[in-house]
Amino acid sequence: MTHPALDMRGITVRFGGILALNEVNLSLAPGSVHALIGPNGAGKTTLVSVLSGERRPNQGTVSLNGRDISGLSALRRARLGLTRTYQLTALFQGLSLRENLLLSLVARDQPSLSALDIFRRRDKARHAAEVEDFLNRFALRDKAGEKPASLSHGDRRRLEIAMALASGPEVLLLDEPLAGLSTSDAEALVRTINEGIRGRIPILLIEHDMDAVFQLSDEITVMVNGTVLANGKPDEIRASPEVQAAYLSEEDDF
Amino acid sequence: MTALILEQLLNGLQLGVLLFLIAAGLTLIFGVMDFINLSHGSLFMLGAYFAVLFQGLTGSFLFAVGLAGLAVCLIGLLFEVLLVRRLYDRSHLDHVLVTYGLILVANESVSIVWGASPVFSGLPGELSGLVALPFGISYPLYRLLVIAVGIAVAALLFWLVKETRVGMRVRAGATNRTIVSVMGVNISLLFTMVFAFGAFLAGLAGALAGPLLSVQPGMGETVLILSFVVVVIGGLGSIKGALLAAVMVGLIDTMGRAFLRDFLSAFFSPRVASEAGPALASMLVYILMALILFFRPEGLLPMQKRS
Amino acid sequence: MMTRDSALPVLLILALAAGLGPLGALISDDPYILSIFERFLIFAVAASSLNLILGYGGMVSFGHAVYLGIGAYATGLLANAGYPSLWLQLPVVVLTSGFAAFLIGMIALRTSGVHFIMITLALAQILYYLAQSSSAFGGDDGMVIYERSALWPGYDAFDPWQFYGFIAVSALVLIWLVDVVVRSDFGRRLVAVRENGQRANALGFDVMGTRLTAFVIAGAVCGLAGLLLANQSEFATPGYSNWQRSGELLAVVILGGVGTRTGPVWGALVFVVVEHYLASVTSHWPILFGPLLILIVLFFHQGLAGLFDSLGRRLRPQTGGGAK
Amino acid sequence: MRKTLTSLGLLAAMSAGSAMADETVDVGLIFSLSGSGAVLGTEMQKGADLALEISGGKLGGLDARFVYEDDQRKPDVGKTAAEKLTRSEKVDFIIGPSYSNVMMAVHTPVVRSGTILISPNPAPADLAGKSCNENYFAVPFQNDQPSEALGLYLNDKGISKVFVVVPNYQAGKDVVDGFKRTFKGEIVSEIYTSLEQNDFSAEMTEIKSRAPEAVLAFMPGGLGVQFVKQYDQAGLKSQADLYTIFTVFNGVSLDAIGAAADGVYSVDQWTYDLDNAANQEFVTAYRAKYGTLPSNFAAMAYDAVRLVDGAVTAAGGIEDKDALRKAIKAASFQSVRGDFAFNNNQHPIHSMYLAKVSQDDEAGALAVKREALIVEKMVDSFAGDCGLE
Amino acid sequence: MLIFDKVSAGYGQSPVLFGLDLDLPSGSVSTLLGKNGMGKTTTVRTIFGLTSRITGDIVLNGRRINGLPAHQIARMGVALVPEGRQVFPTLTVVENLVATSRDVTAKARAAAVQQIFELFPRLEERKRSYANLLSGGEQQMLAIGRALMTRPRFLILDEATEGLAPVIRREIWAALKRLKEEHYTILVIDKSLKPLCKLGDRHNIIRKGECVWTGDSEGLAQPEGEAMRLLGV
Repeated sequence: MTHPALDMRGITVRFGGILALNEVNLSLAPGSVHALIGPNGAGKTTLVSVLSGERRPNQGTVSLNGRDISGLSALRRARLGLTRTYQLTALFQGLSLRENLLLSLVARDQPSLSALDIFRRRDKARHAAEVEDFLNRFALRDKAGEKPASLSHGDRRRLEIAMALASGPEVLLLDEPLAGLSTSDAEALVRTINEGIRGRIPILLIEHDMDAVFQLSDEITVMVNGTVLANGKPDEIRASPEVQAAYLSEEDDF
Repeated sequence: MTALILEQLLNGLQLGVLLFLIAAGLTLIFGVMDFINLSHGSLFMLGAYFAVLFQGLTGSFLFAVGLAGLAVCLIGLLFEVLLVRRLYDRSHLDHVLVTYGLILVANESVSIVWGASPVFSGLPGELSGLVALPFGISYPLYRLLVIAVGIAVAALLFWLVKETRVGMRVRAGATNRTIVSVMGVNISLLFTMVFAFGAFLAGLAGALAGPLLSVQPGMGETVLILSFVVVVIGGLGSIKGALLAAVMVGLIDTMGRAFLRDFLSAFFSPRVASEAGPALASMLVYILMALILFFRPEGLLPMQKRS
Repeated sequence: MMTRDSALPVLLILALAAGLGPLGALISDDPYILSIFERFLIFAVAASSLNLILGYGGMVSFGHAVYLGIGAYATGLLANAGYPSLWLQLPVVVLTSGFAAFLIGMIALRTSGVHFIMITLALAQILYYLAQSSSAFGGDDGMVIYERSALWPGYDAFDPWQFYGFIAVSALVLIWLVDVVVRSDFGRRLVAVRENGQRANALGFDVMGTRLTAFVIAGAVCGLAGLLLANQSEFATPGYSNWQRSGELLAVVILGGVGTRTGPVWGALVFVVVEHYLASVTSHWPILFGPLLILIVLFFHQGLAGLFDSLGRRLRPQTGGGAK
Repeated sequence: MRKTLTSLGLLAAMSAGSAMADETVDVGLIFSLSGSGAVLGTEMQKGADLALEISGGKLGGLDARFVYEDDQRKPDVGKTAAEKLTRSEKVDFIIGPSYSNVMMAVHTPVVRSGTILISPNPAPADLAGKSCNENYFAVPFQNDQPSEALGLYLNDKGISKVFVVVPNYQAGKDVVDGFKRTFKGEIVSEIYTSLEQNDFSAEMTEIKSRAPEAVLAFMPGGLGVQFVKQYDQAGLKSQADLYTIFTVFNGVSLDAIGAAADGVYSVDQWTYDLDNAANQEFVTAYRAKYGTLPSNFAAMAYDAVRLVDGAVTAAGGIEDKDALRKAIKAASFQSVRGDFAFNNNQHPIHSMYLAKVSQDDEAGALAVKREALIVEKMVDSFAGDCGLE
Repeated sequence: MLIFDKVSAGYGQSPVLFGLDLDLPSGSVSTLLGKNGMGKTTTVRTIFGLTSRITGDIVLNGRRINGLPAHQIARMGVALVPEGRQVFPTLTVVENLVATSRDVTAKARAAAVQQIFELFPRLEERKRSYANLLSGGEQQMLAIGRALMTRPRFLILDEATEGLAPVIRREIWAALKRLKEEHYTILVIDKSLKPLCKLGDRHNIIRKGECVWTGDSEGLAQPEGEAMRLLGV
């Protein structure tokens, strides 16, 4: 039997008295792109941090490819291949692009520290070739020697995703990958995801850009105020008046 | 025995109060501006020297202490305007190094002006007597005065920070300086004031400590390290924590020096006790700090995180 | 542009600097110059080890000098107990200072930021007071070391030239080792952990383990600098471990350029020479050194290495590699 | 500052003076001239300078050159300075350093180089005993001597309950050991304080509670200022006499302590009011030059330079090292102490005095004045361990 | 009252605003609309000089204010209710209000605080609570109250209703309506079109750091209009 790539059951998180997540269920099918949408404050980012293990939920379980990982630390989850990108591009500023990518490969092949690691670089040639491959695929070749700070927003985003990929993920969590990108950059990135990742690695996508969400995803979950409002194929979601009303919150009156 | 213990407690309290005076400025500056000021000890030293200077000029000890505090306050103000404000956006490492450089400058300036040897700093006759207290304790009047001043300053500080509008702005600035300035508060002026006030406290402590200590170049450093211990144990930025930690450190240091050897000799041979006792006593506060930070890495009463 | 893969620039600069001593001594027929350069080389080793954790690991240790003391005392105790052989002292020093670093790291690395600065300071102070009040080690007076480390038969440790050779080669090897660590995958991992611990964690890197390993390596290397210092000064004193000495080490690293590969060497050279030169002009030399330090921090944030680097780049703009 | 810098270039600066003509007497002086140790170092510098000035810039009739080095009270810095003086300056004598810890680091390399090392202040037991060396001479008392003398004095006075306070380091422990060697009464308590202590309130309370007849304190440098002031403020002066070693001295120390020092005792090998011609010349010249009464540190540094002067005269130059050593050992000079000779271990045989801080009417200031002679021709306790004849 | 004249601004080297023109007339309620990341918050920050302005001028009541420090701009009568509320967590409700008060005497401050409590009665109930213990809605009211304590003439609200329960949102919109009636000049950044149409006099849509559409509520509300298309609803 095949397990969902990622499965969350009854995730509940309280901040003080506030219920940030309430009994959230979400299941990511192998090889699919699953979008999580909802207004600011709906609890998307909290859910991602619960998934990645940076926050402990008050209740609920998380499993990865059928294995219960609820009790594991962020580090252990990362080593099992649960890889996330960050909302604010958090690259390693002190290192060049090439080195940033190399680190991901090191993380994939040798996640835990070993004595050899200190005095020798493992698989030097193979890593170098792989890095070049990623640089090409993500159109970062020209800037390989530069530090992330000198890159454009779009370049940084691509690097971020390239790094996530290079670390050999089982599941990819993309947290607002398109935020702040220009239209053309955003389109390029959507293309990259569609052509380069889709189908190979299951993706949980959190995104505000509805155009992109509808272009990319196989399934969409809508969250509002910490609860799942709707779940379905893109067309169903688009058609749902309930989602329209809640997500776009038009009915305020005074 | 009761009298002995009580008197040692009083000694510990007095040391704690002195440490609080220094640590309060340090923690205030850190809490509000996120700035580590190693040269705080130098301000303490300058306070002691200025008190000597002004006592010579005015002939009045109390007047000299006040003037010394103000003079150091002025120096702190200059420091802030000329140098320190450039560093708020820099890393803590830069703070440490620049203020370490300032320590070197301060120590050498003092030794050029006043010489490398200790200078005289004494008490007027009316403050140098002993006071009879209950339980047959006779305690130096001046040390009681230090305790009183310390408590008064602590009370004033709490009132300022808790009850006044400036205090509220200072606390607000500690968590979100951008919003404070967007609300029409001149944040750089506020920072200058806080820094100068911290310097005032250090100068006041130095002036008060002068008659007890030897006033000489470098006198600020041991005090500085100890008050950093206080600040860190208390929780960086927390004045309440600094008060708690200062009294703790004062008491533990004093009690360690007074009783540790006898305590150890109950378990070990006198030789071991007399070897280990003093060694342990001098390490006691650092051990306390390591322990507290091991179990509570943020200190006893940590300040709210800045946003 | 300096490539990351070559050890050459660092070794070249160090070898040049180390060669300057004998050259000066020969020209002026004054072997004392060797002593100054020995001090420089030892400082360079200690600063390099600090630079590993400070510059690459982002750990501002304000108690790094403690390993200098541990290394010096371990060497001295062994030498005075009749074990002058370097080949015995070497592992003992590495183990003791590395172990001390491990313990200190276990406590200090739980904290960060200012707490880290202060707790490293406090833990170093504990050991400082221990050395100061233990009569077995000579207390505050320190301990005379009667024998310099013995290398092999025929080596005369008290011959200025042979001894200088020992110090210079040791410094070269140790600084090269630190540089190897910096350039390794581990070095990258360390930078990654410094840049963004959360992110590194998400990549599957053990943040604490990486930091602690670097901390222990740095402690052990600094301990070996202590071994050299003990040999050079034939003396061990608690003063090697006090916080001013740690401050000096920080100053040396910053002066040279924090997080640069040649920085510690430049910093140590300039520090020792400036100390020597200024001190012979006025005993109030710190009043000049203090402002120098402040100016460097304020205006030359990359230190001397950064300064030379940008000068070099200006001279050869076409090979600049587009870095900004 | 007396240091000469002949060239700005580093190498030139370092090698300056390496090729001096042989008819000059080159004396290197390593003192603690900066940092907290400068209290003693500057005193010694004053004494040494005065001695050279009085002899007209010559030692033993030859032109003399002083090369000062600052050890910052750090052993490794002191050692570097010693190497500079022996290797680069190639001096004939080294006078210094100011403190025991630096002495321990400096001693070996200097005596190994064959340079004659004369201590103006520290004289640790080890160097007086089994590590004595033909090239090493101590001008002042051996570190344990004053407390040994004090023990004898208190025995005589019939004082039987003494409280001892010293810093927790080797010299402090030496003082206690020395005291125990001679004192027959009861030591009610011995307290070892931290060297970096800035408040003695706990110790004062402890002293008060033990009610001793006398207190022995050894508090060098700034500690002495703190200790004596706090002793007075705690009201202890009326309860127990305070006997000190290395704690109070004329000039800066008494100025800094002020009236609190009045009546405090000190054990010394010299006081400014000793009645001999050499001393009178010294004190008069010192007061004329510096305006204060000399401290014993200045006096011992003065003696050290006079010792060199006498020895060079007696040996007829500096060529013959053996003759020089012999001349020094013969102590062919007039010590400000009056009666002075070297023992087999090249440490002094001299009188020890009890002194008391009281007003000197002529100087209009407090001064450490001679109170009583404790013991004449006193030798230290370690000479027997020394292999020298 | 406030005019943006071809303002380019951003963070470091990367600009977010590209020659932005805005006119926010006195006594009216203006709005700023647009998707996330289009430069709305940057616009607000630029008013206070919190982003680095590259070119162009910002004019307040005929006076150029670019280059002035934030507190001086605030003292000229501009008050901000920042995105994410950003109340001072370690201060109580009353302290939050007093801290930013422009009044000199304690009495005047107390009166001003009382006025805020009239506007938001919920705050009075919790006046001794620390701000970090308030609910999101209460924090939002406090943020508005705090801005009003500076006695502004020009009030800027950045996402003041975001993430709040409908009942609270209604309360906040009602308070804004009252402020409008008291003739405050107001700039609102929000995503809720309906209340904005009701409250606002003049709407501006920002896209990629430029103002691409300006008009009244009628124009904004047109179902198939350009505004709707730009907002991508």
